[in-house]
Amino acid sequence: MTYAAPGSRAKSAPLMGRDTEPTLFEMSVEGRRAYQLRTTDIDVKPMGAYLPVEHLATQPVKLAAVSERDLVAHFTRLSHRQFAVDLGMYPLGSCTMKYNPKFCDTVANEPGLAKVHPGTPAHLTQGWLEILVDLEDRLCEITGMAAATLQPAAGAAGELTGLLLMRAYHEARGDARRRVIIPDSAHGTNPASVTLGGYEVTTIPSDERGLVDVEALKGALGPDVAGIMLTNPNTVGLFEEEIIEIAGLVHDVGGLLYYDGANLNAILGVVRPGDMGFDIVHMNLHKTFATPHGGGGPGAGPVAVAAHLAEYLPGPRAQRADKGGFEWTTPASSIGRVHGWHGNALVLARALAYIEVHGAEGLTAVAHHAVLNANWLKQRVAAILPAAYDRPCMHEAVLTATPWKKANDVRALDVAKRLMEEGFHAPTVYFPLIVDEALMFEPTETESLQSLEALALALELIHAESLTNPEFLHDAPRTTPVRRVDEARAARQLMATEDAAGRS
Amino acid sequence: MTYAAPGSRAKSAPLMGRDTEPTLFEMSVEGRRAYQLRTTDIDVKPMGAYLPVEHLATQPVKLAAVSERDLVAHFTRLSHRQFAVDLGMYPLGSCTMKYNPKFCDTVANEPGLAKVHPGTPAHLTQGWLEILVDLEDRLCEITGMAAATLQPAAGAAGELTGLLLMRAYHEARGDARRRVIIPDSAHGTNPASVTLGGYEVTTIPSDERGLVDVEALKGALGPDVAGIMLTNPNTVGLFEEEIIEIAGLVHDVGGLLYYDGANLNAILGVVRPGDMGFDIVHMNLHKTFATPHGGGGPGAGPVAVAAHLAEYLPGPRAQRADKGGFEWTTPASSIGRVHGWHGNALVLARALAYIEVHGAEGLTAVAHHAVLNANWLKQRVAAILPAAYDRPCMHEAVLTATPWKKANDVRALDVAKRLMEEGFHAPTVYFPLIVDEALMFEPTETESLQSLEALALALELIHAESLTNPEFLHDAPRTTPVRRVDEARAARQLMATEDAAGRS
Amino acid sequence: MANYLPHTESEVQEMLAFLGMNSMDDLFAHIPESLRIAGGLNLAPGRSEPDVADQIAHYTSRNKSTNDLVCFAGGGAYDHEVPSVVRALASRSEFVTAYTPYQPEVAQGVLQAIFEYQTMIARLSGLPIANASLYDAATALVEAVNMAAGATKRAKLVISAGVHPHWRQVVRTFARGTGHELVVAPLRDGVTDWSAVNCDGAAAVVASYPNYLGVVEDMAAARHVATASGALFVVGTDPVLASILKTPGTWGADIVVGEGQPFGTPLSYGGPYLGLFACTEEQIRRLPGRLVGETVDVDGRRAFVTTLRAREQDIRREKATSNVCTNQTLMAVGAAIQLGYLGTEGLRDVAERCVAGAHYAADALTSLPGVELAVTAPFGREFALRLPIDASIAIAALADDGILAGLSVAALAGDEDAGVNDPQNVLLVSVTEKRTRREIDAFVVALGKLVK
Amino acid sequence: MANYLPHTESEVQEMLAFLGMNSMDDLFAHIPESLRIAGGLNLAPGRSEPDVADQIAHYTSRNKSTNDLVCFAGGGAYDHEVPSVVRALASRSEFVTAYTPYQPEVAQGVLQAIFEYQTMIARLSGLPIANASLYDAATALVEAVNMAAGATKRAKLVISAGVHPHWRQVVRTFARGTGHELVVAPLRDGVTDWSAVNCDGAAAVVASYPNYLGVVEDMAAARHVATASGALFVVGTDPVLASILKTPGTWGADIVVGEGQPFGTPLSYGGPYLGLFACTEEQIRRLPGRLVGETVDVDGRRAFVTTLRAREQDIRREKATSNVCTNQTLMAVGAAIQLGYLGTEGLRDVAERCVAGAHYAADALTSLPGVELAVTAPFGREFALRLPIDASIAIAALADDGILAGLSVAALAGDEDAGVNDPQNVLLVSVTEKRTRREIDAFVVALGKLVK
Ligand SMILES: Cc1ncc(COP(=O)(O)O)c(C=O)c1O
Ligand SMILES: Cc1ncc(COP(=O)(O)O)c(C=O)c1O
Repeated sequence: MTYAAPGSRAKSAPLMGRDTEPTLFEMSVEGRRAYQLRTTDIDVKPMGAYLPVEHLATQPVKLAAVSERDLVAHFTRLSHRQFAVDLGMYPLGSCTMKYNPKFCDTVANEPGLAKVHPGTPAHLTQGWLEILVDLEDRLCEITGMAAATLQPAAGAAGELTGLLLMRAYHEARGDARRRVIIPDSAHGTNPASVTLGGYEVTTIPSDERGLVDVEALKGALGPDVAGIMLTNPNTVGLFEEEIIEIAGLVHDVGGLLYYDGANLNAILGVVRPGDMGFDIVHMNLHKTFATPHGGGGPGAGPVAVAAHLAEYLPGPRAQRADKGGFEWTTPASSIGRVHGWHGNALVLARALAYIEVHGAEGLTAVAHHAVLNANWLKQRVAAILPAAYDRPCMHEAVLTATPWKKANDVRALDVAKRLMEEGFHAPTVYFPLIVDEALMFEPTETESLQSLEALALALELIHAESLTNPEFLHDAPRTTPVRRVDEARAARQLMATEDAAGRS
Repeated sequence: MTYAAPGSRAKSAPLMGRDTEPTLFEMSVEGRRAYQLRTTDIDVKPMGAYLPVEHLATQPVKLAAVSERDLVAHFTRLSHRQFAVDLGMYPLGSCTMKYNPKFCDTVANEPGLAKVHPGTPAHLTQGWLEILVDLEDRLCEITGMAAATLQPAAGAAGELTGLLLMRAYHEARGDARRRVIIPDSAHGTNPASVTLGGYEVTTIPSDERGLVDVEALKGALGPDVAGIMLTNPNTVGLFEEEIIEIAGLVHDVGGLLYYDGANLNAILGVVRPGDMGFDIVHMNLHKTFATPHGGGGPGAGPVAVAAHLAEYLPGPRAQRADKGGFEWTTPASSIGRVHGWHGNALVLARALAYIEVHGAEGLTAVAHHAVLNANWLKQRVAAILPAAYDRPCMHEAVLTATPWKKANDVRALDVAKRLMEEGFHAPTVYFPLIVDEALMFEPTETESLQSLEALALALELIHAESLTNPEFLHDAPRTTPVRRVDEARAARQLMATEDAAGRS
Repeated sequence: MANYLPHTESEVQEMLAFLGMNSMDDLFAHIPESLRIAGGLNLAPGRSEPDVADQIAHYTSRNKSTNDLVCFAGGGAYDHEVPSVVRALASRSEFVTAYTPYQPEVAQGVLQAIFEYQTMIARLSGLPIANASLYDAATALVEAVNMAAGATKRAKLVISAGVHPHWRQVVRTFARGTGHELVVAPLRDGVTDWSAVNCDGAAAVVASYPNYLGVVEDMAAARHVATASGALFVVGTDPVLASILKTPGTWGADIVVGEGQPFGTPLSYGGPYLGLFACTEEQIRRLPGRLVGETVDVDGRRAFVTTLRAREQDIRREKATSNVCTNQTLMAVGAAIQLGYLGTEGLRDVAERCVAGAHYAADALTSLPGVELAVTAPFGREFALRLPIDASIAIAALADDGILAGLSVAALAGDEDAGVNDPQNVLLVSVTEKRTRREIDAFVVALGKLVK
Repeated sequence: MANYLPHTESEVQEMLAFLGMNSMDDLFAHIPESLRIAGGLNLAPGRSEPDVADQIAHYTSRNKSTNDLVCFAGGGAYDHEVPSVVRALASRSEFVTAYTPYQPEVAQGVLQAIFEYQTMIARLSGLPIANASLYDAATALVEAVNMAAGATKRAKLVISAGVHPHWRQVVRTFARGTGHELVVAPLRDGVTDWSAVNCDGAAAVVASYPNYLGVVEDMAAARHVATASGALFVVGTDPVLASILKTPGTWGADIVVGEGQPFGTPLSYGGPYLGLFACTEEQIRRLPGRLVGETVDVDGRRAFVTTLRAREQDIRREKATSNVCTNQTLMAVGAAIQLGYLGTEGLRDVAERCVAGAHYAADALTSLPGVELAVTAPFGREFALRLPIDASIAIAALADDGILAGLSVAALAGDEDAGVNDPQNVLLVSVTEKRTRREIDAFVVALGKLVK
């Protein structure tokens, strides 16, 4: 019998068992096929009739050969091996894993949006241009800025775009600047973007409150500082209360303020980056505006700017035309394109739908509830898991397992792994780097009080176990499809393809 | 804190754990809400303004009150607690659990089909009428009959419809008949339908070959016999080779032959009920034509008849109009409607799409492969699980665990339960009733050789276990969300609602 | 040709060889040669999915859907909102591609969803037991009268002419087998006149609440007739209005049936729909269809399972009270999701909007010359409108204005007693929560052009 | 207002009380008063989903989709078939609503799908390593040149004018930060003239195979230039044609980038798309984005995990070679599914139909008066057509006939070197496996009316 893994055995579906799911290649049998194509009535000659033979492959690239039935079984089982917001709480700090309304899926599936070629002329895509203009309007209002580009495909792309805007601004003034200041709590994309933006990173420490150390900032500032990148609330979930002073200090040396909008969910309708003094703001629509994360993307990272930076924005931009309707324009001193087409358009349409459903009050309620949930949880578990900083938090709470480590050698990772067995996705651990044994919980506004209480009870249970049976925690999880994996081996004996794994 | 089950705890998702999933009512919190409605600009006055107050409820009917997020989590987790064809092999005999092409889902979701009101006049629904006519044509060709009704919503509804056609036929001849003959292997719906059709059941035994005992049939026949109901292949998966003789015998006494089409998958393009001598045929579109079973429906059970029965068919029927186009007509002596509207229309559209994709050759290949798979499996495991009848089978194989029971007190049920742990849905057990310790495997044509081999290996493993450790089998399954359930208690202490369970 | 078959040619050969065969035909060698189709089926060759999609597009291009026509048609099939979230959940493939939950260990998903469905339908009915679904309302009514006949050992069915004509037709059809005798109680100005018929010896008295013309009838009178004659009281209900009206159980119904389509099922040209069925505890041994009950597994964990199976055809065979096997589970799961979405408050909100919209429309439409209510009794979400012209002509004409004006009562009733005079001029108009004031106003304008 | 928030008013009060607060505002009391928005945001009030659906319908009614126009536009975005099965699987909510697989114990689904994706992209590239996706082809090319610059410690990029103009524009934009110098090698009759530029000291030599005008260029020449100058050889590839052409790896590419949209992603008005990225083992420490590797868990069970994390920004911070974090995983999962569906044979079949269709179309279109190929070099699935009129005018005119005739090369190129003379008269026409002979013939007729 032809060797191949059985495509229809469901032992890897957690419903049934805990076996390994074969790869598509292991299930492959030469000659089997799933695909069907339209009848076109066009003759297909041997490729040599169209193309010089020296270009033609002598061997076909081997993919897999499975039946449609096995394809479905395979990916359905894989989906059962995957946690997701739709299954339960995902309190992954900094990621805003809130519920993603299904309505927005419907919007993204509209043929009148999803089946439009990006090169279709503007007069045939007025609906799309209006969507882009409407979203830009809303995002500017929410952030307190003057104009925005919707091209960046994710937060990091937005950061780099923002830094290039900063650079364009300074260069237009003949003002060559060298450095960008970043707090030590910053997300890794911030320093990486600074480098790619052609600047040097100057890291400043956070103070014992978890906030920007204003004195250190003053020390770092100088005429060669192009700007500062901040999140506010910052990555430890705290609001930078001295933001007005900070903005003043940076502006005084001619620098610009960049707002990393990853945490915008906390302040919707409450405060605006523009009002705080920021010049450039990126947003993670996949966080704040609930476009789903897709297992790691797609997202969208629009960048909004104050009026003095609008002329540098990437182009083309959809704009209202003087004669009515909408048109593409490119700003006078545009830095150029940052995306192959118009950005992650369907993600943008989802975000607009989300904003429209919520409206002004709804968005404010989002922030209120997100912050309420985080504070409630923080306080609820304070006795066992102290907050890294003893201040009111915003939409997320950074707790620390340092006492657990000291007492029983139980680490943040152990808590995270054990939580899965209790039916919760792990919080973010070991981020931000400045907090020892950090556990960063972001419940988001879509989790109920009952769920938060259940999480707290699970943490209390785990705490009790840490006292009596720390090994039980080191050993977790046991109920998941796989248990702790050998990460070192993955890196040492790299097998990033079926071929590398020796199964080609 | 308000008592309610936490909606976002995923411990019941088999991915995470094995807890019980709370009911929607347990998750309910008064005042919570998911629903949103369109703005209509119509004033809604207190209902007393429209309706006499004595009709108005004094208390609202209590449903549940959950957030959209919790609704999604609840039903997504429930879906993870459910086996399905899309997860793996479902060799449930008599049910034809083949792969259901996703393309047919797309068809059923077309707004031009799914969003049509059934009372829309014929001139505005010509597309729908043509679908019905086209499907009727195809089904008649496949079964070798003259005309068909598409109204019956499932196989059993088709049976009863067919019996009423039989009755109408005899009555039109002033020929009051009393009895309908059924083999002892028949599916339970057959005798139940006979009773509802106003006939008495005469059961005839199967012979030691598993086929109709022709002598017994002769003994049962008489002038008061309205007809006979047969499946062919029959419910033990064998072809009734004497069908021509049988048909002659029944017709000779003035009876009609009813074909239970549940097993039609085995003979597509190979033989036709009409050619065998059947007068009335129902089909289970949810079996043969792969419209999904939906956890127990919807199906569709069209009934095709020979020309002499066409005038009795239910109406209205979609027909080609003389003046072109399509129209509704009701046959002269119609028995009347058997469905509130036109039948399970979207199921019918799915089946038509399936037939069109396959075409003549494709449907024949379906039967070939289905029969090949069943025979291969039967032979492959013959050494451990003997076939109930030592003959070539058709699309399903009825095996018997009698030797296992005798040797080690391991029963068909134990095999079924243990198979789940090995990643396969159980076969049908204890059906048909005439086979002791029956295990009825219907692999269907969409399962691969590799999957069949894996099933065989699992059966060999279980057989080995039965010899050394029968308790292990009695104890199965252990890896599923729940284990064997107390069925007696369910019936004794009936709790068929949340209220009955005392949790209202 | 289709590509859903996995076997390669060489696998087929290998498998045949294992069976000692040479060709596929050998598999069928035991079938009499004379029966085997020689040239194959006379069907068109198979085509690829994209090709068939073109064929489907040909069909759909000649249907008018609610994307084309603003829908005021009802009559048991209503144009309610089906939110994205409900569609997404109900179409999860685990629900769609499962069989009847015979193996509870791996079917808790469907079982629990049905348990929740049963709970909600029982509550809306005001009765303690609801089954796991039947085909549709019409066939559910057949099961109901069969149950009543079984319970009373009687054969006479007294049915109000307010019961949907199609449901009556279906009861009539199946009565050919059971031998039940149908007596239709006529309507007077939209309300059943029970005194016009002899109910003695009835197995069932069947009323509709509201009736098919939208009228909210006096259920006390119907209950009284049933009690007086020793019949079971069967009520056909609109489950949406059940959230604002007194439940049929409150009115003393023994059996409640209804059409569950409004709960998450699209109009679907009439099917698959969802037959609702609820009854008292006394009738449980005669309950048709599947029933899910709660129990525990061997570890004491809560579990759900189909129960009281001994009622069903597979065990009871010719003595079963019903032959139903495959039912409409997926629609029931969808209904549970939709009702979970709406909740107590939402369902009532929907019902109230339907009623308010219907009255707004009735007021506006009857302001047109020659247009009046065909019956003056109080109505809920739909109403019978007498036009100065044939209702079918009005429907056809308004379709050109993008409006599906309603249903022709004459067409709906067919051979059944329509319950109104000159039914060909009566239009049955229904308003759901989706209909806006602008749409209704446009309807009035369009009809106005026609009747002027 | 939206209804995605669970808390009831009383729960909010209870939670505030637990925090010793009286109102939501107290939560924000530590934020300087002066910053807090007084009157709330100046946005419209929230509306229900059905209301917003109307707004969306307003937008979509003014877009022409492939439902309205038969699509001959390509240029990196192709109208391929996305079968129902691929859409159904890729839209499973476990894939859609997961985050980056940080916790492998409960993320094997996404991890394994990505592993399979990486395998397929590596094979199509002819290189051993492919990452887990980047934003799109243009930004993938930016990562590629950054990788080359890092590897060579050089700053000069030599890019063929055959590379898609948008990709070149994006490279140019990001070069503002990295300081890379761009040198564009011109085309002569559609083929890159590497000799026209000085490649000395180049970090990367970037070619496109085929190039943006559809031409299948000589990769040996490009590889030679790269080798001679010590640059890395970067190839932009059309992954569909990669199934019939020699892989870029065979031609000696060090880095391969491409647009993965043809693999299961709808046209989507340009995004989200899928940036393909593959490279040699030597470059692995500079690989941008995520990489999934195989390993085992503590029980020895096979498991997948993101690996070589030390390259990434969250660990390496300002020393990271790339800042990418969120990428396009869902599209990569969709591509794995689509490629699983097509398989070896299917992808080749698609590619061959594209090529055959393009040549059929080119032959037919050039039979029109004044219409000719703008370049004569051999092409694959698209071609540049010189018209006697402005291509934009032709596109606008043919849209009235239900045809999206292609892309205007002048519009596409913008400020970049278009690689052809008089680009405003050049139409870039693309043919996918979906295009039928009838559609192409209709295109010819429609264009014929215009140029005659
Ligand atoms: C604080 C912060 N900044 C920036 C980013 C980068 O955003 P993206 O992943 O969309 O590139 C993230 C995302 O994880 C973040 O949490
Ligand atoms: C042999 C046979 N007959 C009849 C039926 C009844 O069909 P349905 O379930 O569609 O009513 C079945 C279904 O299980 C069956 O297997």
